[in-house]
Amino acid sequence: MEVKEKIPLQSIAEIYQTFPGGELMLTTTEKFFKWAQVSSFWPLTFGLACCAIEMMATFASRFDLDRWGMIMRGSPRQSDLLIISGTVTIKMGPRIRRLYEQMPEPKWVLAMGSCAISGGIFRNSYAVVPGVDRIIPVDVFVPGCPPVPEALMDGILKLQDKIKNSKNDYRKVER
Amino acid sequence: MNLIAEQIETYKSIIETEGDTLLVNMGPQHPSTHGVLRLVLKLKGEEVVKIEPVIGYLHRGFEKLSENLTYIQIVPLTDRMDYLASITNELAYVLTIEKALKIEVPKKAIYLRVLTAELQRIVSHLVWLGTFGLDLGGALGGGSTLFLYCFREREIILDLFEEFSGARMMYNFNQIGGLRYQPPLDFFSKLKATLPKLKQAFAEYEEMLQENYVFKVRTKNIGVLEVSLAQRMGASGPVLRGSGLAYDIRKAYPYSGYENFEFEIPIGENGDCFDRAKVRILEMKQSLRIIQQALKGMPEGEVAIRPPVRVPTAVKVPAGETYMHIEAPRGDLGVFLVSDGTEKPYRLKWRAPSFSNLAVLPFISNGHKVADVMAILGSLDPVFGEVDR
Amino acid sequence: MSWMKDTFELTGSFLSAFKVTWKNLWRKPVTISYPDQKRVLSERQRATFALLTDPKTGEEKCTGCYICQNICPALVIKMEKEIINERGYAKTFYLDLSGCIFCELCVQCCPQDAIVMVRHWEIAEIKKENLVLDKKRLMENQKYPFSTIIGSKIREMQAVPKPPTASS
Amino acid sequence: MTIEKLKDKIKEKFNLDCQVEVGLVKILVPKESWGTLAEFLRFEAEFNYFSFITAVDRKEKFEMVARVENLEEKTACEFTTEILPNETLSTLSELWEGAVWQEREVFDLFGIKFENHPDLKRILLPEDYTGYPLKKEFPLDKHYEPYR
Repeated sequence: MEVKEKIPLQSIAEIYQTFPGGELMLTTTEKFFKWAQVSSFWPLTFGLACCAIEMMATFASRFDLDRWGMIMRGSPRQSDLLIISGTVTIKMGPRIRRLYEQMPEPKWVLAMGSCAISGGIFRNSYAVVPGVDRIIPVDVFVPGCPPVPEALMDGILKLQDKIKNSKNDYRKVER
Repeated sequence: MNLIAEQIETYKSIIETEGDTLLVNMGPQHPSTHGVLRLVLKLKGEEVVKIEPVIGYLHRGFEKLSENLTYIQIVPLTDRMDYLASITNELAYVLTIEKALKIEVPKKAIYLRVLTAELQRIVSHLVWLGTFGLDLGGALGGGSTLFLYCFREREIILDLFEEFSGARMMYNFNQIGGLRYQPPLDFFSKLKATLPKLKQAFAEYEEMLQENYVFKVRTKNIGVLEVSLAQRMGASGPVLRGSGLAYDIRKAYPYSGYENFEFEIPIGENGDCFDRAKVRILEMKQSLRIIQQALKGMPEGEVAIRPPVRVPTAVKVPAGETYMHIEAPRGDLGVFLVSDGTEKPYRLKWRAPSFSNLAVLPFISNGHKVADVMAILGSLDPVFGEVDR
Repeated sequence: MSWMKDTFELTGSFLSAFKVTWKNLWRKPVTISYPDQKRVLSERQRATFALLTDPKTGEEKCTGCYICQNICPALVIKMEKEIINERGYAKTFYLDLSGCIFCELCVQCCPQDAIVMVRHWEIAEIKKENLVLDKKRLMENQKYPFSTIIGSKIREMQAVPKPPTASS
Repeated sequence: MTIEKLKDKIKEKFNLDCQVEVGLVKILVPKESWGTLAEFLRFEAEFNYFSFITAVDRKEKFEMVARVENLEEKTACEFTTEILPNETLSTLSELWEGAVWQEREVFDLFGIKFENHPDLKRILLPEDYTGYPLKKEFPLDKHYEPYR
């Protein structure tokens, strides 16, 4: 196809027509989507134990995660980040799995505190799941008992870095 | 994952009709269930006919775990029980062991224990007030505004705790025979500087509470609990005092030097949500009073008895049974210790106030609207680390 | 005319609530914008751990006495001992941060002041196995500021406090 | 009713010896008179406040401890009985409503059954859990199949 000369370009559609090959433009949107995902996590309002209080404190006035575009959502259907804040017991385990499955893709999980990561001091107990990563895949581990708000925010920053640098943007979930 | 499939099968009762009543499941993930509580509500229209709390979603096996840990190692474990008021848990446990061992702790340790326990009571009630504002949704200054105010005030006290012990929530600084360390040198002056701020904040909250029409409509005559029922249920703390009985273990069975302090026991009249809220807010003011007295009379000296080693790694409690109860922010927190003369307890039973207080819920919420259930639950103030243990 | 009374009261209560909002509007913000601005952490902050070396001789202080392993309620410390020149050393030392509850018991009972807590909170990890601190990483953590609570100081900290001297 | 008076009355009515501490009476009851003693404490001695009921596993037998209090007079009573593992005990929930959940907890963790209990089922652990964890023979780290 020959390129016509000296056409005054008036609209974007006309610019497209000047490209060789047709009327479509393909570009990478991955970066744009990642930027959008990273700058507004919507975590689920979901507290389990002690760490939930510290998570609430992180969302409250002193540390204020609204600055990062993070708003608590009450329903798993509207949220894309699950903060496991506390001990996962065998009675709660299936419910967490269900909540995770109810969340739309893409979704991330942050394990906050020793109990969520490995069961912590309760890992030998008869009623505790030793680590939430036995139930659902976890992206970031934030140790602490409970982690101070700075540690939680550091975990979120590391999760942002992980998403920005990841090759494939959608995780394959084992069902 | 066979079990999960099974669990989902049993979980099918999300909505199921039965005659003209409706069975609705609420929780364990619900923004206003204060943690992991599941409520099965039987509704007739908007009215609650029957309500059944399902607990145990945070059962971590404290009592079994503590049979396998030594007396020293249990102290950090107790912090995780009522996680809004860690110090009172430590205090209850440590006082039990000291009662069994017949240890007297230095006077400064006693005063510091009172001081920290009362600060902890304020912190705990502030979290309650913030979440209660969320539960009522819009009353008392509007939505999450009160939550933000309360957490702002809470941070002031948590900073003090952090200077004292290095941790924000799980302190682990009571030890058998005293405290682990002295407060930093500028602790008392900083505390004195914050007291007027807190006083002003509490006055603001009280003013809002007494004048706010929406708050009164949402809480007055909602969830009325009679004194006799409260006693038979074993309800304690602000729930019992809201019903009009002036019973406070700090006065009734003084422990850890509470007989030296002057304070009043605020009580309610009807036993509704408004009274329970009022009692808690007035209690915060009384706590401030105790803190001021403790600051005034703070003696000089050591904070721990001198055991032969730095951190006593093995404490042996003589065989026998010991019971000790203290007034935690949520009520009558008891520790029942059965020891057999070894380093580990034979049986350690926690009498959790939230457990008994939450059991009241089915009795007082019948006939109210669904939205009021949240107000009633919020006014009972359960903490699930303690309910389930 | 009860509705008028109700409306009147309702308006009044809203106004009184907004009075509080108005007052708070002019207060200084308490928010700390974290990555740019950091909160001053207390001197006794409990964060991650470090194993110390003696600054004079450069030897490690840990003698492998198993006290911290035995007192840990969460059972996160695992170590092995070896003896070189009639002095014990920790051959391996693993501290599993994923299960640690930061109760500080190991620090307080250490007779050699070998293990301390450092004031460094940025310890989140993408991979779970990176949370296990081995001896090398614990030694590297020495570069962060230490918490003031050290095993041998506990006795002093329980005694009557001394006013700060000019040197400190 | 003062502590001394209570002690005499229990001696007269049930022929039981009490151990008296400050503001506290400790009674060891045979299993048969558990219910009648509770009734006496509730209605005549007016111990209205139900504190707790729990069990202690003594390997060949269970020791049941209940504590009730009189808040106005600041007196308390701990009454204890001993039962064999397969025996049942009459419930206290008809006298104190607070015992409903507490006895469910004891059933959940120890497997002790209560007669005439309105709603005896597991409370803390999942309904399909097997075993009673606070028994001494139950291992602490008993693996729950899907998660370990």
